[in-house]
Amino acid sequence: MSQMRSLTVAEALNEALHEEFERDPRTLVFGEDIADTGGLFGVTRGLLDRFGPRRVFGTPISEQAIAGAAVGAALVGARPIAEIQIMDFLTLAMDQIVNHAAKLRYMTGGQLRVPLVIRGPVGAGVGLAAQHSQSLEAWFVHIPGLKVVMPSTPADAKGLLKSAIRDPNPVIFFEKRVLYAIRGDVPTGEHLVPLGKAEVCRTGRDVTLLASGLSAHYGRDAAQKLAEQGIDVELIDLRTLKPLDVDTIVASVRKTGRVIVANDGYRTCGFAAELVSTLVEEAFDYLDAPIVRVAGADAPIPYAQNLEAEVLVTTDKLIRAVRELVGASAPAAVR
Amino acid sequence: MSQMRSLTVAEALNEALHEEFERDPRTLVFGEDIADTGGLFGVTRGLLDRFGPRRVFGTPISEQAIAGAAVGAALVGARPIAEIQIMDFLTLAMDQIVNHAAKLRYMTGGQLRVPLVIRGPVGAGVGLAAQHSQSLEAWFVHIPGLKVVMPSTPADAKGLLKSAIRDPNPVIFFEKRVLYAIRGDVPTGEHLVPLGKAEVCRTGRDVTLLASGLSAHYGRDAAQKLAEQGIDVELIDLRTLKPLDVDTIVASVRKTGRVIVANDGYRTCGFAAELVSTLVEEAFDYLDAPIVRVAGADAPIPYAQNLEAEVLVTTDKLIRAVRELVGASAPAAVR
Amino acid sequence: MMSDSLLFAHSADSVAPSAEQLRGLYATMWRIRLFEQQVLELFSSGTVRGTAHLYVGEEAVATGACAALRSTDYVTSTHRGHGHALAKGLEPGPMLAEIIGRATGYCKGKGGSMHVASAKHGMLGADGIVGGGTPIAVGAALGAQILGRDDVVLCFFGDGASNQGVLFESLNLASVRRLPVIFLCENNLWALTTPARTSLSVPDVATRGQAFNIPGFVVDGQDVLAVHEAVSHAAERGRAGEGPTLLECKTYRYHSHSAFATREVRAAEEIAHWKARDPISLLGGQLRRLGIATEADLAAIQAQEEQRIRDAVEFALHSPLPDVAEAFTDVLADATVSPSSIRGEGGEAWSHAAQSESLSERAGGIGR
Amino acid sequence: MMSDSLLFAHSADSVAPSAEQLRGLYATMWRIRLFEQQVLELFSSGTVRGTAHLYVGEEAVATGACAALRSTDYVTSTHRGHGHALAKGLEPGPMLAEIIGRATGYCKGKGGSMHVASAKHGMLGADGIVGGGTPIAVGAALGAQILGRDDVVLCFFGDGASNQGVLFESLNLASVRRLPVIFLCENNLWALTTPARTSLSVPDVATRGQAFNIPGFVVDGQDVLAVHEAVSHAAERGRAGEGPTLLECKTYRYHSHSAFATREVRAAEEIAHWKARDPISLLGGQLRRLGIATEADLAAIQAQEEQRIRDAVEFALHSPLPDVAEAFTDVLADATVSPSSIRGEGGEAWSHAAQSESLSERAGGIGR
Ligand SMILES: Cc1ncc(C[n+]2csc(CCOP(=O)(O)OP(=O)(O)O)c2C)c(N)n1
Ligand SMILES: Cc1ncc(C[n+]2csc(CCOP(=O)(O)OP(=O)(O)O)c2C)c(N)n1
Ligand SMILES: [Mg+2]
Ligand SMILES: [Mg+2]
Repeated sequence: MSQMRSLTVAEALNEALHEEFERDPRTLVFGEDIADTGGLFGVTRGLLDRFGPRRVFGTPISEQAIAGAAVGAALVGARPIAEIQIMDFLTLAMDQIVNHAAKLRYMTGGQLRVPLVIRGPVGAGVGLAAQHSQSLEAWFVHIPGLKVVMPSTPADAKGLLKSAIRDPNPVIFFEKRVLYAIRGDVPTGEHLVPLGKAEVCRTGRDVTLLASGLSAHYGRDAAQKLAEQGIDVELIDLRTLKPLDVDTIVASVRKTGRVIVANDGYRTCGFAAELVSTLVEEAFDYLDAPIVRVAGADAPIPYAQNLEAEVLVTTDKLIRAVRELVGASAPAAVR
Repeated sequence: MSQMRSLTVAEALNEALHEEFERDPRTLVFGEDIADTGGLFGVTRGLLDRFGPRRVFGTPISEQAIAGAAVGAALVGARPIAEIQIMDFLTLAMDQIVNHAAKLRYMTGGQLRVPLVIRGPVGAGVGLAAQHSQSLEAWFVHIPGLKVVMPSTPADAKGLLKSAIRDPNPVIFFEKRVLYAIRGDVPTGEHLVPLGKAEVCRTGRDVTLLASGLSAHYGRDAAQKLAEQGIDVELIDLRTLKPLDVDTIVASVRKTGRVIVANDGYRTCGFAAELVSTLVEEAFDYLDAPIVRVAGADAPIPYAQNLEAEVLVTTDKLIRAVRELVGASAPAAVR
Repeated sequence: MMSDSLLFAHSADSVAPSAEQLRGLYATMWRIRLFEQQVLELFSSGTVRGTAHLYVGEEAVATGACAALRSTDYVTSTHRGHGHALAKGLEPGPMLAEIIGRATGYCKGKGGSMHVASAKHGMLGADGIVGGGTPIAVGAALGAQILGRDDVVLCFFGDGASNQGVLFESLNLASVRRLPVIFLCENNLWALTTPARTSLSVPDVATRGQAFNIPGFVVDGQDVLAVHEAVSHAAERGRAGEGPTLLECKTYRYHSHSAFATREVRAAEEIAHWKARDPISLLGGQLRRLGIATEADLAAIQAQEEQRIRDAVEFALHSPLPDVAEAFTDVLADATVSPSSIRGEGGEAWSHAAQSESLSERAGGIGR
Repeated sequence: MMSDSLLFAHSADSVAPSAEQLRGLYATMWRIRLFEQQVLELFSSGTVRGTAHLYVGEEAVATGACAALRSTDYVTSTHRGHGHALAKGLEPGPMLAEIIGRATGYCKGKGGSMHVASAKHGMLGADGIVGGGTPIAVGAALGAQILGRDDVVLCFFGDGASNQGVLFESLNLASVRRLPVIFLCENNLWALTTPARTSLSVPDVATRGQAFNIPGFVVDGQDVLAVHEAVSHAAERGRAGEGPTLLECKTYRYHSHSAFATREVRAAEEIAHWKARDPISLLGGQLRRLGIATEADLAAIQAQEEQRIRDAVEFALHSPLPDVAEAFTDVLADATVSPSSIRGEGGEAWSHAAQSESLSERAGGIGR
């Protein structure tokens, strides 16, 4: 096994970029404020000095062109990584991502491929209100031709980003903003986490908790507290939202019969709904109770702290949902 | 009751516009090619002559500005209706719709409101391939602050569009392209179909089929054929996708215990998934079998006719799904 | 049509402000500056969450521009919107309350710094999306036109926003529809850590007017009178049906990008250079030279604004948090349709009484 | 930098085509026209589904432009892309097969008229999204730069696309990065049923180059030699590191917008006016006057192209439908990661052999 060091998520992502830039001269990265300063969160730090202004450069504030330029660079054989400064601004780049990146391979009968990564910070909790806090991953999971990744730990951040860069497909890579600063052990050098593989973080027999990104952390906390209360949670960190690791989650649900799905996005028509539907199709006969969604509220994210807390997924909400699910037999809808 | 005349969906929509323009001088409509020619499908025909070039005008090809201009006009008290020539091009307008139209009321603590309608043709089946055939309604259903409507009959088209124009919220109004030419009886004059109310088109005891737009038609055909085979389908045309008429669908499912949800969008993380999840939460104990999604395939829409048929919802696929569901007890995933 | 430098020379003109108005401009600039200093303090102490983009150094732009408008005219703003709001007449108290997330804020604490709006002031909202307000300004002008009003719309955006595609669509649409929109670029030389010179392909944003048949002018953004005059003329053009104008005000922010992104990447000399032409000092000097105000008068104005801001802080800090139930209100407006309603421009355009309190307050403005 | 009319006078120049090349241009224009006439027939008979946007009348633009490129250069195209593709060297047979949805089409019948592409020809695809190809062109130039190549990218777009925000972002980005992109606007005066004069705020799209520090030129789009010369110079500029060029070719389509949207809203006189300067006749006349081809030579070229198109029809109509399983292939490329792979620019950039058949065919092009 490789050696470990303690890194933050931001540092781990940065290390992944440095390694991949060293390995593959076709890589380039661009986005707003990413060169001289290394980006708002330091994820691209040091790349400019090491790999020069052709491969590492800041762009005008032009999200459509950023996404589209990534598509074009990918088509001719480069390996572009585009940073979207805050993932809410993906709203400006949907056409290039959805009508171009995701479809060009298919529309051209497999002639073209679009190996690109679009990455950036996502999520709420820091008082940036409705236009800087959304978790819109469900939109991308909906679109055939894309892969969607959301790491929760520094090690996964590194391993998944490296895999995403090498993937021959367009990958949308969501980095939970409030996790950038958390620390964890990260293997030095080559460390790849395959896309499409979930991780069973904790085995348990009472309830399966499906989570990703921030909610995987909350899930860990919740599971620990619930263990003290005698409730044994199996926690699965999905890591890749698309393609989904159906085998792993179905195996778990067959064992526990009860499921909580956690997702930070708006509840209605969100990613959690896909998990519910997949399990209804793949494991209905094993379900002892309705699957419960613990998701973002169906409201924009408010600014005031006390309001923001109301609409977000929290450890407490997860604990409450698990307890209700284990205790009760009536459908439990947690908001 | 008002008198009836036979109109096509396009004519019914056009009548709704004429009536609302007559009623409310704050209305205006704009979009690409909508004035002189009345739009690609004739929905805005005659409005220019009758209401003049201030209230009815063609725009440059600028979907972001079209959507944003609708937002601005709504904010100051006008009642804009913006046509998106083909709803796939909404990919270009997501920021204005999602970060502005949907949120401005909330972000301003209720000070502003955004009474607008964004409407246009949607859907596949006519050989326009991957960038002109998508059913992306799930994206909008996901977003708090929006309403999402999809009529299936001429009468509903008229009544829902009139309600949408009067609604004080932003409404995304999806018109199934292949339905524009179908005919049906439409009440003359004032005819309002409330947003948020589904219609039970056919009562039945064996299976509930939830559909909307084109799939409501296929559902009708399927129900008829299945009736001949002794299977009694309850067909519900949702009409409004958001807000969802949960009461009507839950009541039906409590009766039948078996559900098929039909939706033209990509299957994964689509609108069908929301229906499944809602029913799992609201009617789990009444479900005798897994809910089955009959949805668009997880692939871009191909051009060639034989390929396109593979990825779309069809009457046959609905029939097959119902038969499997009624006959079998094992989870049935229909693609 | 295009001039690379000042267009509106300080000619004797009907739009020139009176002595009282000049003192008012001075007061407004101080109000903005003092307000922003408070915001920074409150951010540092943890009372302001998230971030806040300070307007210090750019006061002449918002102040001169909004003073050239009628109160019924509209403003669309940016992430750096405090100055625009105060200049448009919003009260410091409820603004600060908004920025610290209190129930008495303009938006009940739900918007915060990046979303301050006031319907009754025609302030259509700060905007967290760079460039996002530009088509909304065009739409507001369209809407006003439909409603038979001669309002103009002042649309602020930055040098960074000058590269957003939606701005160009907005310029083009406003031009072909000859709409009364004043596109006002606040070119403060930087977009976050990016210097305009590396991302803007031309030296002057004003140049870009020509691509849309819109007259474009560079304005000295530190000179409140120059801004006032330029916007006055643009508003006149708009009201006369001559269409949009593009004004580029060259200005500078004294603080780093935001209270959150504080890394300073700008050369100390550059900052010093701009501070030497401080807009408040500039106007103060002019007022003294013209005999419109003495040093003591100026000090009194400043003191009065200091008091106003102290009161605002007091008000805001003593305001209650929003009720947690507010997290779920205002998502949708109540849609009880009254089918037999409106005919003509009549009063009940906003008939849903419960929702229109703040709107109906503003006679003749939003909500008609 | 900006000239309102022809910039590249027909000066004696190294880029002037040889006699053989001139006959080649003539042949290509015929190929395009005859091809399109076939497409229209096949649409009318129901063999082409959906729609098809014919290039008839505009042949000089694609023909002159692509002839000025190297085969390794790239093209991004539009919904009206058949002419671009044929001019870039794609074969009529597999193109027509694509347009009627057959397995032998360039895209296996999955793309159809609006998505014809050929990796090995550097044809990055027609595009159903108006303006959608423009940032992709910028990206292709960026990518080529990273890969150490001196390829240029020719980016076609229409007068209607000239109002899409993404175009402006693309122009700006290409300008600040000095990328070798040739932005070529085919101004055929109409966007669907909308005349450019009502939606384009300036008479000439070329004017807009100035807003991005990009030289912009109006070119006679009916004169294949003028187009060839303009694009040759733009390509030279690009390869020399001088950045993008904006060329506006004034041209006209003879048919209505598309095979689907056939309503004719244009005045008969306008159509007649343009047909009087038919690009094929124009070049034919020049060739005869210059003694490069006799009437008989020209007829022979035309006959040869007629035969080629007949063969293409034959090929396409006798091609099989795609296997229905193809509906579900090519959604994702196989992602079997080989961790210990590439170092340096080496050969296995596209190491996933199974997927790179069509790419590897093109030595030195895509896929390097
Ligand atoms: C669409 C979008 N992209 C990026 C950002 C992040 N961002 C916020 S402010 C800013 C710089 C804006 O520069 P400018 O327009 O010059 O305004 P200034 O801050 O200088 O007033 C950036 C990049 C954003 N908020 N919205
Ligand atoms: C984003 C987008 N908006 C609208 C359309 C519908 N549409 C297809 S072609 C066209 C006109 C394009 O005009 P122009 O760019 O001048 O090209 P031309 O057809 O004249 O070659 C329109 C509006 C589209 N395909 N994509
Ligand atoms: Mg700036
Ligand atoms: Mg055109």
